[in-house]
Amino acid sequence: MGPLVPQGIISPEWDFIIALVIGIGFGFILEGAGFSSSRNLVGLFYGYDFVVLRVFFTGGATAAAGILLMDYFGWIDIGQLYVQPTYWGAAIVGGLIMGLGFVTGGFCPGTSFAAASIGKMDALMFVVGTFLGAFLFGETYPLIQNFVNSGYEGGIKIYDSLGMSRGLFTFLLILVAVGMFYFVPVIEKKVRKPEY
Amino acid sequence: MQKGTIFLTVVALGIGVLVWLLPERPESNDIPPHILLHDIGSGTRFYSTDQIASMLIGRDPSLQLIDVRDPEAYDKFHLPGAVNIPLKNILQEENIDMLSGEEQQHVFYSNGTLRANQAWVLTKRMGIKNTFVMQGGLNHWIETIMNPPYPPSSAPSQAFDLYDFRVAAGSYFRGETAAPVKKQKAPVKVVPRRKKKVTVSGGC
Amino acid sequence: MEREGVKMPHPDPKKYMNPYLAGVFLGFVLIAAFYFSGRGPGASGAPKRVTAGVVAVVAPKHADHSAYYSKYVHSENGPWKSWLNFEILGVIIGGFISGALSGRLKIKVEHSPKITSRKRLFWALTGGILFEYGASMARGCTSGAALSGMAVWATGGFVTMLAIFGGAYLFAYFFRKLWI
Amino acid sequence: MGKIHLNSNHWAALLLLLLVVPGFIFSHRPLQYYPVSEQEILEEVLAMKDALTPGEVRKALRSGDPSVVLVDLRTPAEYVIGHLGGAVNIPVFDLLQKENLKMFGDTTKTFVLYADNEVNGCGPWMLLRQLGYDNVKVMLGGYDFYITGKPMPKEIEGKCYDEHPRYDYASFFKGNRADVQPKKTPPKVVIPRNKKKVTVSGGC
Repeated sequence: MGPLVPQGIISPEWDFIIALVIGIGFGFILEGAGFSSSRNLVGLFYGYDFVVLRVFFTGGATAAAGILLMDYFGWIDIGQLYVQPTYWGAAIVGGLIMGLGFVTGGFCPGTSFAAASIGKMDALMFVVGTFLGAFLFGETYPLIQNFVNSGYEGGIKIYDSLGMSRGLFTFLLILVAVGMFYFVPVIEKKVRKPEY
Repeated sequence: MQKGTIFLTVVALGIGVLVWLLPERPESNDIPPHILLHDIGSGTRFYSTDQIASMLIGRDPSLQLIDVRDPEAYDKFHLPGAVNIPLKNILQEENIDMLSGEEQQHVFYSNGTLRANQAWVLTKRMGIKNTFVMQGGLNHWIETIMNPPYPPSSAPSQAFDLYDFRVAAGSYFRGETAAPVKKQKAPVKVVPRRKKKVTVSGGC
Repeated sequence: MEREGVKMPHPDPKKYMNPYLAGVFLGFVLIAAFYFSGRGPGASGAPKRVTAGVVAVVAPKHADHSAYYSKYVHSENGPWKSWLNFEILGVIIGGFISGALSGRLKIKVEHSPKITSRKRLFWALTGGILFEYGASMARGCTSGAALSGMAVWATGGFVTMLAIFGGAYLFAYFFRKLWI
Repeated sequence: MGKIHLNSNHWAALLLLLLVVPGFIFSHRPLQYYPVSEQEILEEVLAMKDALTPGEVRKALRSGDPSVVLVDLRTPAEYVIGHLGGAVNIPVFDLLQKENLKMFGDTTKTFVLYADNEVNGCGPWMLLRQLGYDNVKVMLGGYDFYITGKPMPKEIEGKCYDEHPRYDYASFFKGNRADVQPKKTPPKVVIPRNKKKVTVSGGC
């Protein structure tokens, strides 16, 4: 069975229509969950609104558990899924730069598109920034090429890196997500949400 | 606390425990039987001897011939550039590693088609994508390239072009002439393999 | 939440989906993406490919010589016909539908009263540049690397996620004037 | 009734249950695709125990043993034009259909597969063998050889018909040039397997 397009069960032409539909669902959820407001997003870093963390972890844990179950039941073949390759240095430094971009810009690329679509001018500016950023990266690529490609590990999995079973790791992921139900409101109550 | 939180917690933890306790599937890249059957039934794995000859003459870097016969037979004679992996050693780790390389098309050949085909079925099952079979094997190679039959006079002109190519290729492989001039381009069309999007590439 | 089931002609624009419900839906979208296309949704790849496409149109020679652009320009379907571009198009449509249904469509610059909108726009632009630069480096952003990576247990995804949130907490103090 | 108020948390939990419940109802995948490992299959293939010569098949047909069932893998059209006595027709793409697998599951019988040649018979046989059906055999030479009525040549008794070298290959390549046939075995290009996902387009 799945994944349907890579296995050739659905013809590759459908891939783009599927992408569009997946995107619509993704955008709908991002906007509906409140990710279209930079105030909600950065709230995470100032402790007044943890909606990002909640949605993010619930989504990630649901997907991980769901994919594992679907693999078990024979609907999807985990070995056929695209796994982000790991480049240690680039992942850490790139992540830190993204963190800086997050607190200054107030969005991440996905949410900025969703927010720009409902008329947030700051999000539109962020989108313009992403294009400039991509251009800047393309131009400076020769300088940092060696660094960006260093520390390559291939598509390794976190449970292998940590030396535990896949099921146990997914369980812990769910545990963290559930723990957040109870832990996060405690912080939120302590920090006043700035109104504007 | 909001209503339903407990319910949600219980369900989530329940799924977590379930996921934890599920038996893990042994790691393998095996492809499902129905896909294997489809590939067995369709002829996309075959390269004709003419295609192989044309690729060898053109020194196509993407071609890697694999001789699956015994080392003795290989030492006696093998096609130019072929590597020897006897069928009985095909599952050795280094050979599987080599065959998994995605830069080259690994074309099995043997005396006939059968052994090469068996090597192909085994590697295909293991999820290796870039393996093919030279149809007819060396027997057919001799019959077509080295010793081509003259087409009957009623045959279409392509058959004569093909004959000309085979004669030229034959003398090339015999070492009598240099690579046949451009002629081979007309009759032998190396049909591009059906592009199968098997690997999901593309980031995030 | 207590008013669930009561039909409201004009829903309160401030009200967002329950985060857990949204999270579960998000998980389902991820699963669907993996089930159909074998990959997770991403975001920062779209600007990258579009930029490569624009560079290829404006300065084709430059794009050919750059190891970075040519990889996208000469990919199987070219830089434009890419899964991520269609997906981002969908995100824009989906966001618009959601905004329209809950009455949040409004052109405005959202910013803290302590800063001017010009300042907010400047920092948004800067943030966009930085984010995309980092995402190009780490080969994925919060959606593509962290979220999709989480769903398939990619080590790179978890590392990137920790670095993003760690970095954001690290720098949050210096930019607090922008937000609170 | 009608007093149950579900809030968003309840809905989230119910959706989570959706992940699990249909799975248990519609689960159909075994833990492994193939109960027989590729190493076992390779050994079977090399030993050729399950390969019957046309002579053996003929003998079995004459004896009228009801436990031997011939399976014709060719297209229905070819089957109608001519097939071996008592053969059932299963076109190769239908091999894994439920009722066919049920038939092969009858361990009191022996199934002998044949196609037009032995290559096309061997692939499906290997597939069924990998799926654990060890009462399935394959006929050497295939239908096309069988109907010639010739006995298997003495020198290839117990081997594959297709794999018999019909020529002394080396003799065709007398004047080999050094560049055409390198003396040394070309180096095998081996890329470690776990790093094969070197997809170019990383990242979002």
